[in-house]
Amino acid sequence: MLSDLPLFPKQASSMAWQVDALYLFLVALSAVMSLLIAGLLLTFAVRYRAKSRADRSNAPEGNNTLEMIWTLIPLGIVMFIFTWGAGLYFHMARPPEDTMDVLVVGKRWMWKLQHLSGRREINELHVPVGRAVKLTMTSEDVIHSFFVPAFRVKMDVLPGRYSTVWFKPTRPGTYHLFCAEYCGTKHSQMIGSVVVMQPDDFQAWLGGDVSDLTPAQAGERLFNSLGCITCHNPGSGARGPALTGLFGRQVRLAGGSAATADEIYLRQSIEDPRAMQVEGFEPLMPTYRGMISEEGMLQIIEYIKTLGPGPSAGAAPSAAQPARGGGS
Amino acid sequence: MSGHVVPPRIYFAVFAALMILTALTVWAAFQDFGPLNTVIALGIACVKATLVVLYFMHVRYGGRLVWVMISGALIWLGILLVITLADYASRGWL
Amino acid sequence: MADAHAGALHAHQFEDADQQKDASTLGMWVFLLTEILFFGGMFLAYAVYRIAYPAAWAAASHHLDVRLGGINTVVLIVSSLTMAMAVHAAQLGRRQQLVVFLILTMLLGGVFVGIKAVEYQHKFAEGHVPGPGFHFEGADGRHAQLFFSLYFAMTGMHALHMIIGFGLLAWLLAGSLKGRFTPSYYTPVEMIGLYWHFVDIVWIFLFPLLYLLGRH
Amino acid sequence: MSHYLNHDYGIRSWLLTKDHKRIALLYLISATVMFMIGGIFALLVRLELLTPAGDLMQSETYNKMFTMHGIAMVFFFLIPAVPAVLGNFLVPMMIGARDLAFPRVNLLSWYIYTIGALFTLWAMISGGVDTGWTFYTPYSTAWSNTNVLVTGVGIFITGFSSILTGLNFIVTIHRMRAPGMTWFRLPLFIWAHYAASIIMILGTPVVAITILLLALERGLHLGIFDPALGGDPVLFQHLFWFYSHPAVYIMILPSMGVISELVACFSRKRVFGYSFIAFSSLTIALVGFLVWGHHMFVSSQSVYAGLVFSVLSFVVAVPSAVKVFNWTATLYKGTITFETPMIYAFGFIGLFTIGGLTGLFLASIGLDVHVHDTYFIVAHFHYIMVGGVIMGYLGGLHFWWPKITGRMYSEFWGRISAAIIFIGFNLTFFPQFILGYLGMPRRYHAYPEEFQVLNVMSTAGASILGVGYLIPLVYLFWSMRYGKPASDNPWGARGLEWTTPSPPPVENFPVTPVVTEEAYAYGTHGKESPVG
Repeated sequence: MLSDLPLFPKQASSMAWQVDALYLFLVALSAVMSLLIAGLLLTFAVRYRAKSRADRSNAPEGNNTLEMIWTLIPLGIVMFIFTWGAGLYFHMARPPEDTMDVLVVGKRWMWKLQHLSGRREINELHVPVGRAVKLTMTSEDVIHSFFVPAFRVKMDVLPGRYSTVWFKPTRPGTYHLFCAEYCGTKHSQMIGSVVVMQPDDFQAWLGGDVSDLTPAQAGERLFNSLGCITCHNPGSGARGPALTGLFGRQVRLAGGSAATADEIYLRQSIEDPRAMQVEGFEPLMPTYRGMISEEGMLQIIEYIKTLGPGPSAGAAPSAAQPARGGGS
Repeated sequence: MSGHVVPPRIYFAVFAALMILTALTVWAAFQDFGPLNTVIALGIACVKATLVVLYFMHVRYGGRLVWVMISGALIWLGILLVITLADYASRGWL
Repeated sequence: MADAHAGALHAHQFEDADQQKDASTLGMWVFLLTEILFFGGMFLAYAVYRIAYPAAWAAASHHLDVRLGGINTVVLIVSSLTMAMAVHAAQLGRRQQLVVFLILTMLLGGVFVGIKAVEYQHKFAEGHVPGPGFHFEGADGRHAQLFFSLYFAMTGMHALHMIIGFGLLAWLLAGSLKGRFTPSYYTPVEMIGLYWHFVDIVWIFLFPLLYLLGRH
Repeated sequence: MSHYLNHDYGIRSWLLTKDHKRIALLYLISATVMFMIGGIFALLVRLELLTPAGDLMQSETYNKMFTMHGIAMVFFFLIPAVPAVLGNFLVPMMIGARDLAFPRVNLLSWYIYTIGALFTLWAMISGGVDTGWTFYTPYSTAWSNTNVLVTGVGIFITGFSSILTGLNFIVTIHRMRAPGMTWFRLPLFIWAHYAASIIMILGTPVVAITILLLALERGLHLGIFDPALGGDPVLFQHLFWFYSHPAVYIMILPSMGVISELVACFSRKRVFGYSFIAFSSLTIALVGFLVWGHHMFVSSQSVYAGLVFSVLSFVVAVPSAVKVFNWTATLYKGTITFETPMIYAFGFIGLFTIGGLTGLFLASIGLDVHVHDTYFIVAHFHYIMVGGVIMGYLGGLHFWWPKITGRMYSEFWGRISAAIIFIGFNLTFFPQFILGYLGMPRRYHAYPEEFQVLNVMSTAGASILGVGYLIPLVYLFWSMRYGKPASDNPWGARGLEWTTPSPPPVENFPVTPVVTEEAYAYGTHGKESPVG
């Protein structure tokens, strides 16, 4: 029985071995330190038990050099661990340039995911091996947390905000997906799996179901059906600011402040337009709060992302490579 | 630390100062000093609070321990405010 | 805070009256420090949202009555003066003066809470109370509702402290009418005085933060 | 002979007592009750986790079990255990005072604690609460259908008992020391309590206002953290952890104080590096306030805030390590005996070392991402809370039991139960480190089958641990009536509390003692006779 007992989760992402390396280092350090302390305790306990006749002359009551040593050496060691862990964390926090994006909405108690090609999934995520994947996540209700142990990644998913996590799968297989932030009654059933496939298999899988619109197309459809297009058209004299090439740009707001047009900016502009009044425009736009689902919001944002610079705004862009605005 | 009898004229002087500062802060609120408005409003509030603490609450005549404790609590409050606000200020950085 | 029995010079656990008075003062200060952190939590929430939503909060702040707020500030500062004078009277053993100043302080405290109640009533009438019935005329009602949430939380906690202070003053008044306080024993007057001044200081910050910022 | 237990009789003399020693016993009774309630919840949680399918109880019930386990243990047992029981009894005696500075406030704090506990128990009986002891918004404000409000009120109220205890200790330690009891003659137990009291008075009000704001949001729609209004649930986490991380030090620092006393006494030697242990307590109290964000590494707080919290979390590990090294060095050239309290002290040092070292895994931000909210963190904080705090508490309780009751307990059963607790504890919680690294999330009612073996081991350990805790309850209770009468100083210990009779008279000392020597002046006065 014990031979089946695993000590490590599977390593299935580029991050996994790096996290495991730090883990193993810390396990070794802990073992050494624990054995050192336990060894000293036992040695002293035996040697200086009341009945022993060990030499007790000149018993020290303190030693400043010793105190310095066992303050500074541990301090040095932990600072070393800190830099190691911090480097790892930066690596996790900064997705590479060329990622495959997936939109994720958590709700009690399921994960709803959509690929940029349009394919939707529930409680399952299919990804190709060897390709960096970035998830943009939000929640419909309470805080959830997206956790794939085999990838060693975890990120909270919050209502009203967008958080991201990225990973690069390295080994095909099926891995656990857990919700790690307690979210109520069926928290332990908010689980699923991540299926890592060979790139060819993945392409076949992705093409297997073409009935769905891509998120950008769905977003465009929403954009038109909600009437956004009537004001936000690229023509001159439009009542609303043009959205072409907007994403990632700096926007000047009425009142003199500036903001970067990122996901949360777009979301707030749709929900509270008059709080985010762009300089040079009249406060005409009504709120669309409550009229767009979380997925719809992600799709509209995805659509606006695709409105790259140039006059061809509105034309169906390539979904796999969303245009990203210049650096913020 | 206590038992020091403060002459009433000091109380009245502090009171007058508090009144003047109150008028000043209301006046300043209706002028446009840009971002300085906040600084002025909070600065005046701090001065007023200090006056109350030093004279009405007799800290000026009290022992060192009370000074140490008040500064300790303010430092703790500062920790709470500064570190949390630093998180909010740096949310977008990567 | 004082643990002395009426009549006894000092409680049994102390060596002498000085040690007792010292301990009581220190204890009261430690208590006030906890109060700083108590209100500090709300000040933090205030700072976070004020920075995040400056326009909405300025707009919401405009709906507070700066005249009533200003009058209340004056009322509270005067009450601090009368409280300080009450302690002064107790130090010198002027019993009548002590009674008069305590009554004045209570009256002013009552006026403050009364004006606060009028303001609350206005808020109810205007629909500025957060919740399903919230109604706001400005551009950004959502974030204005955050402002009013904190407005009620902060002023509500402050008013609660005022009411507690009022009760403590009534207890002091009863004691001083019975002649409990002498120049050698007036610790309760001094301790409750410290509390009263502290509540005043909280308002000294609440007034500009809630009523004045973004006013121009 | 008249002492504090027999100078007055009747329930009234207890419920209206202003004697710190009697109040300590009141706290002992109520904290023990809450410990047993929390323990029953823990056993139910472990029973449920025997099987992966979650078939013992509904998930609703399970969620209430772990929530109420956490609330009962954290707020009503771990925080008051050492300070309000042992601290209440010993702080005045150790500094040579007749009582705490404010005896009535002390009694009030017990009543506040009891009222808060009754509120919480009422909430538990009338349907329970399922938010987790952390009350994260917006789940707690808008989604949970359980008794969040009543529980919140209970915890809010209890917070004030902690504030009043801390206030009393600080004033007492500043103002009530006996002649000659200078700061650097204070026992380290007092230093530890002073440091913990600072946290109690500066941290507790923040959690009080946080819980209050939560209640206002839930009850009156004052949406301070409501994402629907643009409020930020992460702000709640900041406010909550600003207290709840230092709260860990409210629990562990007093226990560390106990260990310093035990190690010195049973090595018959002055504690090694007295001033370093004393200052490390204050350092922990201060730096401990700067690290709360390490509970939020994956909460979407800013990357740089995470780094700052990470580096400070590593810094706070150092003074804890310094304490462990100093205790170990104290044994060197000591004259060591192995009575029950000393066995607990050894257990504390060992388990705390493991708990502290695994803390490094969690402070390490890139690694925490993986183990955050898994059983790894559960194992880690139980090593600190149970392996540290409760070991220290039980060690201290045994050590001062003769002083408190005037009776000796059975040394045989004491040693047996200490060993059982040590073994049961490790079997319960060590497998959870592995479980956590494998990725089993905490607060899961059902789990994938591959985690079952480790969960079965853990549950088996928990039943041993449960038995281990019941044994002292029996023999300590038994000793109160049938135990051998204790001498004034059965351990040959130094310290003012051992210079008065057991049990002590009402005002502790017939005459106010005058202190002329350092703390732990073992050896300088010749060896006391060892225990009989």
